[in-house]
Amino acid sequence: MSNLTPETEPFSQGKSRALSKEDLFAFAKDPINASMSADAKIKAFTDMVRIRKFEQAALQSYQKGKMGGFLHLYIGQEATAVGPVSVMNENDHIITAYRDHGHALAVGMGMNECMAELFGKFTGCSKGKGGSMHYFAPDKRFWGGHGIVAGQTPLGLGLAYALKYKGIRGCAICYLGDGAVNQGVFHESLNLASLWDIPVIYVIENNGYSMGTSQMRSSVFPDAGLASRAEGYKIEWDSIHGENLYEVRAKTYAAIERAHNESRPTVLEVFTYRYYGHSIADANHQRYRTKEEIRHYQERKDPINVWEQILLEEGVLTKERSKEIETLAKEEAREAVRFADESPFPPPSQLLADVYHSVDNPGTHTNQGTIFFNDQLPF
Amino acid sequence: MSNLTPETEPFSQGKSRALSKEDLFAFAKDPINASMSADAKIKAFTDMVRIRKFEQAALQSYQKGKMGGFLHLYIGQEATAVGPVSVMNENDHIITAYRDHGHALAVGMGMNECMAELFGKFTGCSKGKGGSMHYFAPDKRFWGGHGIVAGQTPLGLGLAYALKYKGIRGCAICYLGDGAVNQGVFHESLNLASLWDIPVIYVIENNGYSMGTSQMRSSVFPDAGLASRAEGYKIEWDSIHGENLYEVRAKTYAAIERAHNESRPTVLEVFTYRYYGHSIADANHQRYRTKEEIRHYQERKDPINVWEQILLEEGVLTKERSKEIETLAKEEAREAVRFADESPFPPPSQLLADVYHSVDNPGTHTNQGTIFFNDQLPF
Amino acid sequence: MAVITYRQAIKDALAEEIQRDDNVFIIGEEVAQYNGAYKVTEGLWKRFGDKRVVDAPISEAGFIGLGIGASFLGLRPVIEMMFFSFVYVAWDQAVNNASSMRYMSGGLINCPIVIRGPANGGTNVGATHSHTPENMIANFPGLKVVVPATPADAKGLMKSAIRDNDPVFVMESTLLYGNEGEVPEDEEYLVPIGSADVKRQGSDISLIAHGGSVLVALEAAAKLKKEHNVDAEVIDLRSIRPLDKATLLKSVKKTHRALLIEENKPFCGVGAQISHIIQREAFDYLDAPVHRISAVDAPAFYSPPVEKVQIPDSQLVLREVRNILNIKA
Amino acid sequence: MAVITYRQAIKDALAEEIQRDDNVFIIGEEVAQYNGAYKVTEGLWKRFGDKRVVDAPISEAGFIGLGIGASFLGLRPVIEMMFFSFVYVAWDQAVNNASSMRYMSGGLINCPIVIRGPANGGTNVGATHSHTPENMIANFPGLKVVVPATPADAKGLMKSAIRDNDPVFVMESTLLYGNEGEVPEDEEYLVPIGSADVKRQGSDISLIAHGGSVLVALEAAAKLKKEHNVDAEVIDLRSIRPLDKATLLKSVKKTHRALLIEENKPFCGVGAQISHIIQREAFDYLDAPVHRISAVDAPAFYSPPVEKVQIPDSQLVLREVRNILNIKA
Ligand SMILES: Cc1ncc(C[n+]2csc(CCOP(=O)(O)OP(=O)(O)O)c2C)c(N)n1
Ligand SMILES: Cc1ncc(C[n+]2csc(CCOP(=O)(O)OP(=O)(O)O)c2C)c(N)n1
Ligand SMILES: [Mg+2]
Ligand SMILES: [Mg+2]
Repeated sequence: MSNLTPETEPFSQGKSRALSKEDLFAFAKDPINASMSADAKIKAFTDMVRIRKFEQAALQSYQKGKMGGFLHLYIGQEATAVGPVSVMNENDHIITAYRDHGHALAVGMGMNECMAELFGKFTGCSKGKGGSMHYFAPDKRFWGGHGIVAGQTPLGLGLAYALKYKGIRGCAICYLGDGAVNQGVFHESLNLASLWDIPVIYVIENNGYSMGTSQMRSSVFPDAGLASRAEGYKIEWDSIHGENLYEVRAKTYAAIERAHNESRPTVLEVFTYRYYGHSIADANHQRYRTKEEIRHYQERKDPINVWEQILLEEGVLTKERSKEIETLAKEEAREAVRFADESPFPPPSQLLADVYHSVDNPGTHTNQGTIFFNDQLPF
Repeated sequence: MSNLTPETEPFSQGKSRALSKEDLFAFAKDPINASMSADAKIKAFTDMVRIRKFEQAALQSYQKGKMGGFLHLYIGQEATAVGPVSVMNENDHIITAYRDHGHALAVGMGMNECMAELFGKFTGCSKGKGGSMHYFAPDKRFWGGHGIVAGQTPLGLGLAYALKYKGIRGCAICYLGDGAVNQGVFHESLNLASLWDIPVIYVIENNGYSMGTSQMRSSVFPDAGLASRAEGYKIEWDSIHGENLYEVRAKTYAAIERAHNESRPTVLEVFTYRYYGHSIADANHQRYRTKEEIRHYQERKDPINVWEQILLEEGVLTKERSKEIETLAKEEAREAVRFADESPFPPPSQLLADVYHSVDNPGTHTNQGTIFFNDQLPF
Repeated sequence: MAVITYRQAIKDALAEEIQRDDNVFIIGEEVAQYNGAYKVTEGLWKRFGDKRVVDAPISEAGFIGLGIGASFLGLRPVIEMMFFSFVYVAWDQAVNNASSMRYMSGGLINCPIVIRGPANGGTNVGATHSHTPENMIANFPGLKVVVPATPADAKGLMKSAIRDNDPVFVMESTLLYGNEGEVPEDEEYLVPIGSADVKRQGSDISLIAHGGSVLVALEAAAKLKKEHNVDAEVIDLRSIRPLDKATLLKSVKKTHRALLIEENKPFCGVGAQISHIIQREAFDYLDAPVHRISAVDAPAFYSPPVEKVQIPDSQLVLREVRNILNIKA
Repeated sequence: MAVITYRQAIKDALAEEIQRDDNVFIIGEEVAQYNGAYKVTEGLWKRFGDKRVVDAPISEAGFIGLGIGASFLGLRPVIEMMFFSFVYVAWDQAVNNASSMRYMSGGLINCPIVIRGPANGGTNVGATHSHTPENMIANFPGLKVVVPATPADAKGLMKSAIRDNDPVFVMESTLLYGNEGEVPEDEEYLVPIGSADVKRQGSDISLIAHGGSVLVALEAAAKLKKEHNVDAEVIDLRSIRPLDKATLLKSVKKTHRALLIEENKPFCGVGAQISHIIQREAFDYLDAPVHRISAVDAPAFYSPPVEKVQIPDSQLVLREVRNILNIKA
């Protein structure tokens, strides 16, 4: 099923050659891409640039001690979030793991609320309760942001299950990492998805590593890739060069149509790469991979550069416009940092809010009794 | 990899035709079978008969109210336990689920200790603490007897891991049901087994049902069978007609040799059938399957009849000898019931024994303090 | 009021709520075509069909997670655990995901699921199948736990649980399914979550229990009256979280003595928390320390006569009450 | 005695036991080539190689189960949970299989495994990552749970755990890894499992804690002395199961007052069990009810300043002690 040729061999992280011009435009004539307006192409470019600038600003702020916990950067993988979101319809939903900034901005969450969440501020998208790993925007059909590896995979199945149950023509796109395929619950989810014809699309973001463990050391790699395990469940699958937005869009859209028309699941494996460590805590990420490998991806397989190159070729984008977009994104990110900085922290009383719907909405239920059990509270 | 032809079609429970004489003897010339002595053949026959008689006696005793809890009968599947055990070497280990009477007797556990365990007697193999689902005989390299579906699959992996760790040329045969493949931990185990070259053999006993759910309703069935999911982990696999002891032995032995020589895992799927309900509690098992289907297996695919037929053909067995073996097995089972009946129940003080090694072996450790927390004891 | 079984009461609650709300559906192993391992859902598949009553493979983590995700979009899955012990293979989904989603999203997400099934020992199925995890589940802020002891409470609590907008664990007992009792037919009959019930009035000692232990307490109370003219008050917690502190403290302040009875294993069992609350908030009213009776602190024993000893019975309660009240046997 | 960190103390214990017993090996995520997410195993892979220090995929249920099965044949796996919260995806293996095997086999099987890793909040990683399940794990007869607070105890308890023939859960804290303290170099230095430690002598009140809360208690005790001339006795439980009842009861019988401090969520937390034991066995010695301080009863809050409030600190302890002793602030 996969069109991945030995030459492009994304299966061997770090050794794959850059895509040829033929490869890059191989999917340009695909209806979903042929019909893509210049504005839409610019927007996709802008979104990827905004994600990168947001995270670069977040990284700086982290280093200034503005936030706690983890910070997992998505830089290098931007097309994997922006591509699918750019072909989603109004009844399609999305859910991912803890490396969620890209997906959040792609669906339209604001830099301010996202940055404020990192800063643990009350103005954050989760009121400062979730942090970097736990962004949510149900109004944009974005369901997080999940910290437990593969914990989101049955949740994505459930979202799609609900759509089918309600007779809504839509699907759920559920992301997971190459390390997450080793959690059993993902396999349980695949079987259920196929057995019950659930319109869910699993996108394995194979960035070559789970923390310091190369993909080859964590999961047996079938010759056709991890996605090919889908055959054990009679699920359609495909593999994607993550640096080529056209390819990401075309193959994701094919899966969405399958979900909409046949209510069948799909497993997609996107070969991509993260430039930074697993998280900011992962300072020595050059111990388990070489500088050369990182540079290889940055120079020859960067999704933003590749897309810019394509749009320049097509005359849709100019160097000037590109610079301008970058400057604006930087501005927007700087502004978000200022907003986050100036926002207030949540009051301690927030500790007991949003635990129970029934506590937060007294009129709506018949619950009685004591539900919190501290002998005394510190605030 | 599978030699299963459309005609024998074990994939469609209940519609498969009886094996032809060619099929039956197809594996007779296989070295492991060609070298099988007449005594060994008779022993395999005797073991299968003993298992059946033991369980028939257990069923009667259950109906007389002699035991509590569950009783999962193995009747119809006997060759699946006896075949592999008959080709195991002295460093090969075995572990299974709760349908464990067949495996227990096959490895040489006595009918007395097994029957007494069902009766909850102190003379039982687990002192009456485990019951039907929890037989163990470490001295015979039999590690249970496990009630949580698929809970034994990583344990079997661990047994094999320990053998490899210690440099012992052996393997672990780990059984699971067709319903158990839907537990994620089995998939985690498959990946680990292949990734680390662990000499474990997973035997999926596909008897067509998990309780009242036909296999087709519980797990997506790849055209080549459930075992073919092993390909997603680059694990060798095969499928087996469970009524043909020669085939069970030959294919299991091939897997054992792979484990011994290459330290590689194998997944085997045995197509078999249980004549009784899931457990004795499953009284209406003719609601989810037809009398005809049950009769079909009893008449045309019974592993004991098929093996008897083969041995009669070969002149290794006579009708008289066969009858005699059956009579002796009946006798042995009746005696086991008597033994169980006359054995004492465990004293209540046994409640607090075998919980902790350190409690039961005071001299051997430095533990201090209180380890049991009842304010008062009923005995 | 009709006299029906605990099993029937739950079934009626499920049927009424499925009828009432299109978003309610049942999912679990053998719940549909097989009519349920313990026949709690008997007839519901026939009546409501594949969409509302769903047979699931043995993938508890998968279908509990599915239920949580589906609940984000407004569905109200009622997820059956054939045995509650099996929730352990899905523990992360059931307690971590279900309890954290609303909080981590700053209240943007709700998780209106029900996870129900039998959580009891005493049926000779061995250690791995006989867990009573209400204490552990109630440890998680974000979750609710109810444990009905009677048919009426089973129906009223199940209906409240299904209508609740938070995750509710309804812990039943295979040993209670066959018990009969009067149950209001009113389709709006709801037992509020978090309200305990004084199942027997008394002035001499408070027997506090939940689930099957409530019946043990009532049996003991009757014997106490008969044999020692002791009037025991029996409090059925009904709900573990939220907990009706007011009712149990009121009782203890009246009787000045409390004995907690549960099938939980003792260490950090529900009784430990109740004991702490009583001594903390009614210290000056206590004429004796709070006593507890729990299952004998060992894994569940298979052998029927021994497991019988392992689980609290009225004799043990009697013995302990005599002990508290210094009554010679 | 050398002054080393809590992290180094654990590492030394692991290295010494690997050296001492061929059956001991470490398995977990990133423990080998990456040197451990929290560097507890740093250098061990280089020193002992692939066989003794094993990097595992993200399959906790798989490799915990593997460890249990391997232990049947005499291996002594030391299984690292990168965060203890992740044991929830392997809960059935970790608590059900590990606790039941010896019992269900009538004593034929032993399960000498160690499951270790950090179990603490306070690091702003959110609700799903900040669990402290020592109360739940200790609920299972068949399991042992230790929670070292100092480098010396970390080393001595880890070595005892590895040599123990039962499953032992060693619950550490990322917030303690960097703390320094004197640790005996003796390779036979073992802290017996089940022995509490009086970390500070006092006569006015018993502060009972485990893990990181012990340091909070000591800090509070110093302030109490300074500000109110109150002599608090600080008991470090060190082991949750088995539990050193004798030592804590002795202390309470001396001070007549107890305050339990823990990072557990309150409902059925360890403090609930201790509170019950004290009021049950030292009732007549108590001049005041047993008080508890636990984490604020909500999922872990991300925002650093708020999570700081959520977890008990010495100020809160001070406030509560004043409250118990009726001291005006
Ligand atoms: C169940 C569980 N185990 C371990 C972890 C710790 N952990 C967080 S991310 C991660 C690596 C995941 O790698 P991958 O799935 O490839 O995603 P990526 O980080 O590459 O995006 C690990 C081990 C966790 N969060 N949950
Ligand atoms: C985790 C878990 N879920 C559910 C059960 C209840 N249960 C016991 S056996 C069984 C069916 C298993 O079927 P299969 O694996 O095909 O084995 P078979 O009974 O056919 O031998 C179920 C659902 C269980 N024991 N453990
Ligand atoms: Mg990855
Ligand atoms: Mg089966």
